[in-house]
Amino acid sequence: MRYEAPETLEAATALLAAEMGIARVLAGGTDLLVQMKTDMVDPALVVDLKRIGEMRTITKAVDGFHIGAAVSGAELKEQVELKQHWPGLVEAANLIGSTQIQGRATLGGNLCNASPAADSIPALIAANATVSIFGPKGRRQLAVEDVVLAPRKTALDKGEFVVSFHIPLRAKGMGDAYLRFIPRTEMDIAVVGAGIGLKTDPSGVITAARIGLGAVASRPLHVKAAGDALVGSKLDKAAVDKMVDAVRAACKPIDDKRGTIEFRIKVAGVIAARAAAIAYDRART
Amino acid sequence: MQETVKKLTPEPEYKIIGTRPQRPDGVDKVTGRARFGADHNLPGQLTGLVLRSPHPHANIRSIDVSAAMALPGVKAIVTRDDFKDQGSEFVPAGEMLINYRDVVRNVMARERALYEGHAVAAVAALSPSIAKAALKLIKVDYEILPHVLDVDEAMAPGAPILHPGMITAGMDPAPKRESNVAKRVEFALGDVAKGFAAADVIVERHFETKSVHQGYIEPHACLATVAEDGQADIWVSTQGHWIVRAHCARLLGMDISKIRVTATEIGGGFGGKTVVYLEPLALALSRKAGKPVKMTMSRDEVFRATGPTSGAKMRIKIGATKDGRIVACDGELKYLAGAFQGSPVAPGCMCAFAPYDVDHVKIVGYDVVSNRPKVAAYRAPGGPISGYAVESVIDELASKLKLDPIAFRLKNAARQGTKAAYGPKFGPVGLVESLQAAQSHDHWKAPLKVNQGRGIAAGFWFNIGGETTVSIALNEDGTLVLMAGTPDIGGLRASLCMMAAEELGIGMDAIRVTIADTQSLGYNFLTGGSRSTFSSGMGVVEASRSIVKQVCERAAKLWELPTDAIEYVDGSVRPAGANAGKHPPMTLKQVAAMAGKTGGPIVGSSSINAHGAAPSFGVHLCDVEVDPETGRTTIIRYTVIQDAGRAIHPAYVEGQYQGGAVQGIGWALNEEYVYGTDGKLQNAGFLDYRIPVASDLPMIDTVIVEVPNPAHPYGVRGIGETPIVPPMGAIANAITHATGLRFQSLPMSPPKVLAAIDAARAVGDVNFKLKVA
Amino acid sequence: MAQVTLIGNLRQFTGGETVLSVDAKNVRQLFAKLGALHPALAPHLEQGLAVAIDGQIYQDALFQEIGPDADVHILPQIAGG
Amino acid sequence: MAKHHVSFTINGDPTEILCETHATLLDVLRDELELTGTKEGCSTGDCGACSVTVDGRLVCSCLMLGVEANGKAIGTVEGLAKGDKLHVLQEKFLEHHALQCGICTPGFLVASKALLEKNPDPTETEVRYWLAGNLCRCTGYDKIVRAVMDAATVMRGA
Repeated sequence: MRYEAPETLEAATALLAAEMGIARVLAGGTDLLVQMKTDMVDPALVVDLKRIGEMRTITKAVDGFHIGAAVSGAELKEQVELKQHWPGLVEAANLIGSTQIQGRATLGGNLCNASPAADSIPALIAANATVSIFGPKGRRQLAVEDVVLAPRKTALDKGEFVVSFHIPLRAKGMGDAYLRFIPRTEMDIAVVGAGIGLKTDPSGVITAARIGLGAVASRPLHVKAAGDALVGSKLDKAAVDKMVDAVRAACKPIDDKRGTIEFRIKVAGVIAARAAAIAYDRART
Repeated sequence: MQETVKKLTPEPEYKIIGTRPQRPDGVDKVTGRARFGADHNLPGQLTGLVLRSPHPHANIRSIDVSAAMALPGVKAIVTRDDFKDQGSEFVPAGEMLINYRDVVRNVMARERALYEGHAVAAVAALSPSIAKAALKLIKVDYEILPHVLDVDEAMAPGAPILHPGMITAGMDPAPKRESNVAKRVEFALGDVAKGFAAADVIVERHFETKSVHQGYIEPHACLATVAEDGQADIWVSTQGHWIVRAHCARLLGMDISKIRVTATEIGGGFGGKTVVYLEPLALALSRKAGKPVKMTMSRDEVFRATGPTSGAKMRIKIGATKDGRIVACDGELKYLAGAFQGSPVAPGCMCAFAPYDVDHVKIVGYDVVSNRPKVAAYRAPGGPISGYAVESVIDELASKLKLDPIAFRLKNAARQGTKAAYGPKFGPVGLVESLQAAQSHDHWKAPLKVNQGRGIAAGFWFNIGGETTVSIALNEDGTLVLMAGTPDIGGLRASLCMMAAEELGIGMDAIRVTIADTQSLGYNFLTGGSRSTFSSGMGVVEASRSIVKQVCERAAKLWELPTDAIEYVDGSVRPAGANAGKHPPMTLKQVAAMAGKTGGPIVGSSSINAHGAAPSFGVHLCDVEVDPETGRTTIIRYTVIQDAGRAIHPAYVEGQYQGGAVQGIGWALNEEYVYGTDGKLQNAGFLDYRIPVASDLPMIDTVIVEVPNPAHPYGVRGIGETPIVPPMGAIANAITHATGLRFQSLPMSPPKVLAAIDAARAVGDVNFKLKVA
Repeated sequence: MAQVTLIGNLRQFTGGETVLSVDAKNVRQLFAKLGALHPALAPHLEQGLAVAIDGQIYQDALFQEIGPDADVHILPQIAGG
Repeated sequence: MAKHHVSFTINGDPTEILCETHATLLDVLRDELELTGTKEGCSTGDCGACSVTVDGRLVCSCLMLGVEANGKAIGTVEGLAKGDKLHVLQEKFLEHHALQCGICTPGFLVASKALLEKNPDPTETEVRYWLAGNLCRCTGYDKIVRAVMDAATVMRGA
């Protein structure tokens, strides 16, 4: 196994594109090293992206936040402004693993590990995030919900990697939240996760809503119908019930060691409703 | 909430017993200096790794190691061919009786691989990466056989048979057909039919529990070196190094004197480190390679190949009269033993009804093999499983009888003179006192909120003594060296040091405690069965008293007085009685300085088979809150009340209570071995084998009840096992009182609880009482 | 004579008999006499048993004294975790 | 197999090693530097026994390659005590008897130190959540949480 730590995007792409064997990018490493340890992957090349400046910084511009894909969860949490704008997203990122994992784990890694249960993805979907991808053909943008295609499979081509996330600024009347269900209070992979982003008008009527779900299908979902169900309401019971029905209808989960199909479908609705209440509160304050 | 100690008998005037000094090994353990199993290294050591069966059940047609052996850097490979077969013979070594025919097959598969993870070969190589590469080059020709995991499947007619020719023992007449049932046991008292005839209320329920792992944080590890002349050394994380020595000598055909075993610091065991896995392999590899071999298990290997405890299916039936007298108990327990016989079903049967004074009892147990790792002891082996079932039924009976659950238990509680459900009469025991302490505890009276419930359960463990050697040497400056042979797994050095200091009337600082290797001390049975403070403590007292006697004799000689004219008080000797004041007192230090001239070194030792272990009863109170929409249970409050006999070091007694309770909380709520239909374990890691984490829990309050054990010089009972017996019952009962529903299957994980909630809602169950906010 | 109760599976080696009166001064004598009385039982007395004498459980204690009217139970040996 | 020349500081001391690519920081600490105070409980980031700090951040050393440590400041349990003086956390763990077997203790101490440096006055809940990635199977966490809270009080006063 070779280890490289390039300092530019171009150099990183060149290394990844040229490798004939298995190449892996290393950001926080909290998934990659486990996969290597358990013999799930035996890469010929590991490219450490943490020396590339753009990947390690968070900037606030007029069009929103640009979050480097290799910024750790612990660093994200310390960004007061980002937390004020998108508390749900930061909370989601901070649910990934323990304090120790937070010291290393990144948004880029959580996305590109391509687990249906990744905590940050539903929250990123809710926040209407896009990703900036760099590769042999240069840069391209993709909506966050279009990156993961299936478990362990992304839309990235050979030589490509995610550089940063773009998240719009929070306008007045917007709020987000992410909740997940796990059997313990910490250290588990989400059995179900739900991220909600809402926009309300001054009277409190929801004018737009985005709902992302995790661990209920082969990839994280953007459930448009669920968001639409809330639009025009003040999060009254009828609208929430409609949203919950849409959430449950979108779930195509599996039975596994973490939960049953019935449980996941049921609890997806419960968690989405609870997250919606938090997001609505945040939108109104 | 501060911990309390309830003194129920007049307290002798102790200076040190009952205080909370720092442990002698404490600084080493907070600085990283303490060396655990994997922290020992030797120059030139090789890395040993194990090839494990990917199949739950397969004939091993052949093993070809030639390609692996040819890999540069590979120094030795061992397979079944390197271990002589052992005949079927039950030997009391380690936990319960073991059969070396099975032990040799468990450490290295012979005819068959009997579970996924079963060792098939082991490699020693220059580096971990070479060893890993070598494992991939070993060709094993498996003939895959159908597997069986569940107790009912394993007992069903026509089930795949793990051990051809195995006939169930304990049946009269013996069955003609082979089966997966290794043994049937039965314990009976009185006439249950007659008992049930007198009952006004009878509750009979079926229960299921899953296999759970001890979950010690330190994986198994050892370092072995065998010299060309056959003299061997092994450093190993174990609960019993003399047991390791015995097993290794037997499996490797070596003389016991050739093997020196040093118990490293041990990172948790809970029963799981009372047997051998890596040790014989490491010795065999080292013998073959002529170099030291270090072996450590990965966490994955720990889960797949080392002892969980049994999963079980049970039927429990208890009858009581209107006024709350239990008149009959009947039960049937089927425990999974894993690939080889030896589940703790017998103690499970004996413990089940032990807290209660009942005239008519019958309980039958089955020891059932299946294609899972062989179970190892786990804290009060067998007791928590049957205890959960019995305490659930007791709670339901109390509800049916409209009796307070503590009052109901008090009315039937075992006490001194009660004929235990397993036969003999109890001496002084503290169940009544513990129940009374629960009744008067503010926890019992605290108000509950919506969706919360409170549960209570009692629990019991026998405790044991056993073979023990202790030696105390008086150094020339008056300090002492104390050697014990039971590994210190949770503060033993502290309690032994305290007992010695109390006896000798000196400060603990003057005594250094060492856990001696097998070459430096006589035989010791292992740390387990809650015996180490009891047994090694007895040894310490005897050895200390021998020192006192010798010191008095030396002073008597010096003063030319009869020995009985000397008294030893607070670390000094002085003339007593008529001779009082004739000579100034001599300190231990002064006597020590003269030892060489007055007869030689002063050493006190004790070699005993410690008898007189006394049972410990505990009572747990637990409050839970159940989320009506997700089925998630949160432990809101928890109190452990238990009879310690006497707490030598109360902080470590509390620690045992708290730790046992939390292991039980894990068992009750989330822990389980999850298998796929392919017979492979799906959650062999701490990510999905969910032991409790800090944020899952409240503080665990404790009450130490002290009903001294008259057979121990300080009244000690064992206390480590009992705390894991009541939690599952207490939590199940609490969830019942929160939800109005009964749960008869562990773990009470969210999907299971939510399914029950939904079912209750669907049928409009009148008992159901959770409310959505 | 001590009253001896056999607990658990031992009854299958005594033809179902579970309570016996035996005159024995210690555990070794007790085992010898029981073995002589019920030869099928003898091999099972060699390993893996505990003896409770007036409630106190002894394991591997051949010379433990048994009082003239002692209440004796023979049961499986106990270990632990 | 090519080895990488890696230099970093451990508990303030400059250190240089040759490190295989696949070796984790934990492997480097335990096997190369013989700093065995940092423990291996799972190698998958689930138990926290291998907790160390890297440039002040708490991480699992099993989830970081040794080569990644180049230029970093590593803190381990061996660096807690200064000379013959134990760290307040070490003293409090002893005083509260916050360990039984002790295998998880180094990880808890390193994690607790990182907590108190960031949050000198944590609530019980904050302590419990911060330490959720450190597994202890012996104590039920009660005495550990008490020790950390008490250490925080003392350190605030100091």
